[in-house]
Amino acid sequence: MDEIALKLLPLVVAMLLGSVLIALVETKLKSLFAYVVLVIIVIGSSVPAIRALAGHPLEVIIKNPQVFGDIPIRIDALSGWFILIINLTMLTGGFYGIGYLKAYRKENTNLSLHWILMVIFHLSMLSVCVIQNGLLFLIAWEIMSLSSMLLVIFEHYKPETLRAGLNYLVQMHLSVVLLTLGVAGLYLQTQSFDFSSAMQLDNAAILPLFILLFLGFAFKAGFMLGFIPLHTWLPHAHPAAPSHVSGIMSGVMIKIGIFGILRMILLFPLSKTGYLEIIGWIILGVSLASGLYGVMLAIIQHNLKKLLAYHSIENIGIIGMGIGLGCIGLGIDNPYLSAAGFASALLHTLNHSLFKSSLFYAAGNVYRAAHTLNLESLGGLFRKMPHTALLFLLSALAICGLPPFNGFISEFILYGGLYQGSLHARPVGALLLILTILGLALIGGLAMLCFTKAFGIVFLGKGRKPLPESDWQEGPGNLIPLYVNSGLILAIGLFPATFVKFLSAPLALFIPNFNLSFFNFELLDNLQQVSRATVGLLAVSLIMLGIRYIVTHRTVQEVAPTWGCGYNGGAERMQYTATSFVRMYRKLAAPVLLVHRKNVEFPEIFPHEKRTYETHPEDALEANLIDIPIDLMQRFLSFFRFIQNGKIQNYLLYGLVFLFLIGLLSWSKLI
Amino acid sequence: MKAIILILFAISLLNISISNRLRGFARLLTLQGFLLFVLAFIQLNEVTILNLVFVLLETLVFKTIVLPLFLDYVIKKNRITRETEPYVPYFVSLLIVTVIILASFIIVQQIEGLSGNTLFFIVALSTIFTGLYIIISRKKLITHLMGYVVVENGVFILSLAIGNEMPMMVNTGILIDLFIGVLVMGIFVNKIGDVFQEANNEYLSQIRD
Amino acid sequence: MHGLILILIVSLFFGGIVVKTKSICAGRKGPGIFQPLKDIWRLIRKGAVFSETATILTRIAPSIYFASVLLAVGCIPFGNVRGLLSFQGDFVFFAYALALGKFFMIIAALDTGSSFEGMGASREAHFSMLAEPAFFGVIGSLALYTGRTSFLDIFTYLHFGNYLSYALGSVMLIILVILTLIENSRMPVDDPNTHLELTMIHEVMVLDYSGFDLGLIQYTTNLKFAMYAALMANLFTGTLRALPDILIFLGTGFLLAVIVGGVESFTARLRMGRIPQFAFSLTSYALLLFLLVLFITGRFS
Amino acid sequence: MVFGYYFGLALLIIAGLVFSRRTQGHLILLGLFNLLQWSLTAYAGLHLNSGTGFFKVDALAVIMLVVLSILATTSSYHSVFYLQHHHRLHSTPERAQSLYYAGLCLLIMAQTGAFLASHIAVTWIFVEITTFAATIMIYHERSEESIEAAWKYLFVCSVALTLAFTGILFLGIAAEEAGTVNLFYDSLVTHAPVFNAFWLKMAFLLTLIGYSAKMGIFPMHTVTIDAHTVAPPPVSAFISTTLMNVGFVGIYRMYAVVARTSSFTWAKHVLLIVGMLSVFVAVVYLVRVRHFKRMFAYSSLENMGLVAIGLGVGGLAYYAALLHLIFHSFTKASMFYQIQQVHQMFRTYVIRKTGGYFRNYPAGALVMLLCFICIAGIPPSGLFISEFLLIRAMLAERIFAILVTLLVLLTFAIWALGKNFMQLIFAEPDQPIGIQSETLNPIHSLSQFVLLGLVIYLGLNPPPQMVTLINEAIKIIQ
Repeated sequence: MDEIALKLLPLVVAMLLGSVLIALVETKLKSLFAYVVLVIIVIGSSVPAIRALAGHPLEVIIKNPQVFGDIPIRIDALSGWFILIINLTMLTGGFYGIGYLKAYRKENTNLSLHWILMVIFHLSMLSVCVIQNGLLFLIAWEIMSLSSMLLVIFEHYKPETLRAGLNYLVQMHLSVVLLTLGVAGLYLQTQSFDFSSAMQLDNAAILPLFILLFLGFAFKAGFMLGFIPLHTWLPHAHPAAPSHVSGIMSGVMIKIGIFGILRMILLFPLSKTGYLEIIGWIILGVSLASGLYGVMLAIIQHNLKKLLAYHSIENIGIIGMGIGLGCIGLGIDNPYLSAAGFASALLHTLNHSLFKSSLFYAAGNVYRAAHTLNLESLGGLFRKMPHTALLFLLSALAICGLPPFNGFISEFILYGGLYQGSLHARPVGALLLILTILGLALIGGLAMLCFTKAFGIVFLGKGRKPLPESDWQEGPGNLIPLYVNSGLILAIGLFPATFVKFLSAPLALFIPNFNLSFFNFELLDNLQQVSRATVGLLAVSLIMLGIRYIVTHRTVQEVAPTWGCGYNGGAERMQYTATSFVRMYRKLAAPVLLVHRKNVEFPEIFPHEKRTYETHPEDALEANLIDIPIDLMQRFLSFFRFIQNGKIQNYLLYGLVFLFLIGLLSWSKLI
Repeated sequence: MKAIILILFAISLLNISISNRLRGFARLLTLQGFLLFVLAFIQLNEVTILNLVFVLLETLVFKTIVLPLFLDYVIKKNRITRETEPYVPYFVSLLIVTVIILASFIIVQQIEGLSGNTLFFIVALSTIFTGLYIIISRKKLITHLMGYVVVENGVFILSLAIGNEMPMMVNTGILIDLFIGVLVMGIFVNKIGDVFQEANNEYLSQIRD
Repeated sequence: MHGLILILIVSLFFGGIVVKTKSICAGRKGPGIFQPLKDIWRLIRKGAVFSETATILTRIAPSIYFASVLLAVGCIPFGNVRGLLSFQGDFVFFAYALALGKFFMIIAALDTGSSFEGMGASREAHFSMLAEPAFFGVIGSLALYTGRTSFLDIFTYLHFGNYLSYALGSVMLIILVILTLIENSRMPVDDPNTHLELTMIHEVMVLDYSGFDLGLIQYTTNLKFAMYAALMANLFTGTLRALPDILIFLGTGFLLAVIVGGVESFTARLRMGRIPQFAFSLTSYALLLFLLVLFITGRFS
Repeated sequence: MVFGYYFGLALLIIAGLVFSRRTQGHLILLGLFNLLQWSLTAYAGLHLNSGTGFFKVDALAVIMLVVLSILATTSSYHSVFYLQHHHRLHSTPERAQSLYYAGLCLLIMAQTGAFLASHIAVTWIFVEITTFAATIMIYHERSEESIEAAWKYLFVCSVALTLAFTGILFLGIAAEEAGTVNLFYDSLVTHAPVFNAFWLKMAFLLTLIGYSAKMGIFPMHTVTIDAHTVAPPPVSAFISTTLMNVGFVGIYRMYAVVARTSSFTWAKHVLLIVGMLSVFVAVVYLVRVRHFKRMFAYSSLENMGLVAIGLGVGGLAYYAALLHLIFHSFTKASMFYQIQQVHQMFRTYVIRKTGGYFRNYPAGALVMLLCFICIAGIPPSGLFISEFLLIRAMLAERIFAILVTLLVLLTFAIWALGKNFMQLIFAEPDQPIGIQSETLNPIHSLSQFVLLGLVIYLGLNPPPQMVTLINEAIKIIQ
């Protein structure tokens, strides 16, 4: 056990002790103390991660002969990158959590459980990135899902939160089942739990195991694989969770699914099987579908957090496209393509965790101020919380991939890769790639529609319903995480080359003979130009604002009611609402979407009560691919209700019937 | 000689299936107990005093004298009405018992390599299955108890068929267990009798899902 | 650098020519070519009235809109001289910069809280979303044809191949013209001089603007027109030297203005329900173009 | 002769318990009995594979004895609290308390006898005694329901055991044809290949059906579920764990006899069918159960189904089955001990009427949460390790169809368990809670923390002795 391991062990033990102490600290200091524990974990884990990214990975073997065999702890560049993302989001999430949970000061036990789970959740995510022993990986994976489920049901007195938590638990269990099958199959082939043993897998076994593990990880990532809806837990779990938890979960826990897929692509000798290119195409197609599906459903949602949750599916689609492109590049061994693909995937994981978590924190502020997230009853919040509004706008721009921000950079690299691919691929490949480009552009457009609606309806215009009196104020507690994230978003947007340089180490893992100079020449120089463009955009707009100020500050500026064609009754109810804003889209996308409309018509000529019109967006895939099979199974199970009906005669009859049945079966040689 | 007794035993089975009065049922049980005694007496060739006393005690005393008295006591104490109230009409249960006897006959024929006493097996198997059938098809609690005794008689015949191999001590240990079972059940029927006026099965199915 | 100056010049007189052609078609003399420019100059010096519900966003949106279009213009090369910004994949930056401008205009429209502007914003968002993939399709087919992925390289290598590239160029021209009409919401998509707020798209979004901001927005629309004209011109300049390039640039700008004016005079506005099909048909044209290119480059063996 | 002393002393203590009236007397005798039990286990542990007359100590017996002793001490510990609490509410007569304690000790003694027996009929006798002992304790609350449950349990178990006895007789017939005389397990195992296949199959089938009433798997599982519902929590903790182990040992030893013969694959298929049917029936009722103890009973049925599947699959699955049995005993026992405190708080076992347990009694809620994690086989718990080994064995045996249906059924089970546990721990109760949580001092939950800690610790890195013991026990079959 070399000295690094000695250093690791006390860290883990100290953290577990720390988390126990949280329960004892009295309420006011509890959140702060827990945050200090989190910070210590962040520091402790970032050091090896940065050293791994800088090029020398860490490997520790722990012996446990009976159950696990030897447990390798490896921190290589890929896990280093993901550890940094986790730590960053945990820092901002934890800080925001302190502010957010002030309102729950009176529920002491609930708070201490919450913060202990937060520490366990953080530790389990780090261990998932680090552990390379199959069985222990499964245990860490499940602890992660379990602790996140318990974090989600923080407001457990609401029945729908419990239902969402339970739905989430079962879906995560399915993910573990798939992973268990994969690991068990792996063990059968190679007699050892060590992931790196997957190298000697023989050809026949690679594909089924890869598919099993891929499905398991895709569950957590929230892919929508055509007829296998793995994403349905996202839109239920996120609205139910408190904002800082949903921020952390969608910011980083989904990425652990992506990490799993990347780790598998790294470990499984797919190139040996020759299927790598086809797998790449499948992943690309699937991610495009889930990207489109995610954003198409996000647009028609009424609940702000549900909208953001569906949007996470879209961004996972974009990351998936990067991975798919990378695999295709590896398949036809075109280094530029694979570098572009994996670089865009890795960078987009960082970008998404930045802007998605700040969007959720902003949604948390909205919830604190308006006690509701229903878009139909929000509006005009800009006055009440200008900082949050502007930072929400900044993240919304970033998520749509618009230039001066980080979303644009990863999509730019992806576009570069897709175009490069279409140049060299076979005709059919070129056609498919162009279709992906068109899809990606359409996703960009749809994202813009979705976020103009979200930002415009929530923050601008007049309030659609009177705001409940709430003593919540915009303070440093709930703004600093947003500012930190926005600062990073802008920094990556303006100076992409410095950040993409970090990616060279993880990329070297993926691309076999990866020469750094090629990477610098092709990708980094181009990004230098891009940074000149984005900086130019920012400079020009600032100059224009300066000119505008010089020209207009002397002229008279008056304020008057909005132009209403002469109608000057209150405009609150005349404003465009969220549903009306996307009505044209809903008509266009009607076949894909499932929207229930309740329409109360005027019963008689002179109507007494008012006419109401309600729409409830449903997830079409979830409705008929999950709900219908479940209640079919339910009905099938209820046929067998008669067994335990209390009569002694029947109880004895079952014994005889069983005897007779087995006699018949063995007589007819069936058994 | 053994064959005649076994045939008599089979006839008593048929009568049990159509006995509509509890008293008739109890008297048939006594007959079965007596037949068992004669059968055991003939079957046991190595007659040691201990064995003889034990078998005598077990069949003659318990099955033919103590058990019927105990059953009458329970019937009188709980004022159980005399009908055996089966779910299935008597005629049909008669058919079923005959089918059971035929079936066990066919099964025993199927198995080759039986050392001579095939009739023992036929009667034993049919007694066990008839006993189970009676339990399943009767509503009243007391008939369950009686059905259980019939099953026990079947087991006793089976153990006689191969009795001399089984060490006597183990064999008797088992039979004692069965008798204790019957006694405890009888006590329970009394307890149930006190709580539920009419001790049949409608009351006894509250615990269900 | 002089590509940028040329586009600015074209943008100055573009609005005037469109109004001129429309008035000539209607048999009127119509105002001078530089009349729109004078209006803009008047607006810039006037004071402004802002709606009470408007926030700071309404004030900064037009400037960012203008800045983004300016940056997009900077990307366009002039003949074989590189534009202000030229790098691999600069057309992605071009499209997304325009999208940034649009984003700000849409939320600025929603800011005033009036139902008309909401309607305009919603329509603007939908049509630009539907039209955007077309641009990428066109550029994709160009890139496939020339094997390069930046504006400058595409346009310079466009005409190396055989004469077919000019046929290709003309098909692309038609798509780009329709794209211009949709992006700037001219006649087939929206009637600029209608007075009924319910039918407007672009004009209703700027209903509550006045003074400097309104002037800036109007100038930016002209600038966008000039930008698309420059893009079309690049299709044909190929490897010619500087002087004919300038002529071609100014010529295409003039020609585009005449076409826009003509279309506005002779066609009626499409029904609101048919516009999405019209916008999305562009994307299918682009796909068709791509297949054509695949066929031309003989990759379809 | 050690066993003779044990049984003699045990019977003496039981007699003392029946006749003594004072509660201190009961406590002393109970303590004495536990001491006796632990000393026997220690003796058995040290003298592996020794034994005279009808009793022999082998690896399987030692494992089961250790589990039995641990749960005996915890059960008697909780029975004392239960009787005090019950006495305060219903002022149960002295006689009922002494009968309860006597029944408990009789049950423990009978189970020890069943584990150690080396003759097939001796096992049967002790199992019959366990039925009587269990019936006494089920009948403890003297309510209408307890009479019904006790009667049913007694009657159906007796009929089932009679079927088991006919199985033994068939085995006797088979032995007689093959010429051997005695029915000791060792001689049976050596002579089994010679037996007539039909009698052997019939014997195995009847023993399986007979002991299924005890082990709580498919054909005769119905009465054990009613028994759990009515019996006092410490007793149902005992019935649903160690009594099921007794049933398992009965079937396991018979399975060992069949293992060496040609009809072994037939027996494996029968066990697979029984296992799958039990899991299916368990899920049918888990999805719609309303009462906590019934839910625990059905979850026992499901876990015993998994054990039966483990036996049916073979190879690595034997190890998984035994591991599953041990961990299930500890988890299920701690669940029943904790439900005793839930009953003290909510006065009911109906799931819908409970809720807000976390807010009012965090220690208990934490135990319940750990119980849910362990019983559902969610990774940190040992049950996940055994299920993982089972999945690995099924993959090795290429039984994919059964594996997929099993996983689907287990997912439904987890959904149902999750729903009910979440209702208890987190949901809002619709009627105000009975007593304040002060009277529920966390000391009562201490035993559950120990048991659950054991399950998790033994799962992750089991001590070498335990692993060798289990492998020894498996050698009986291989």
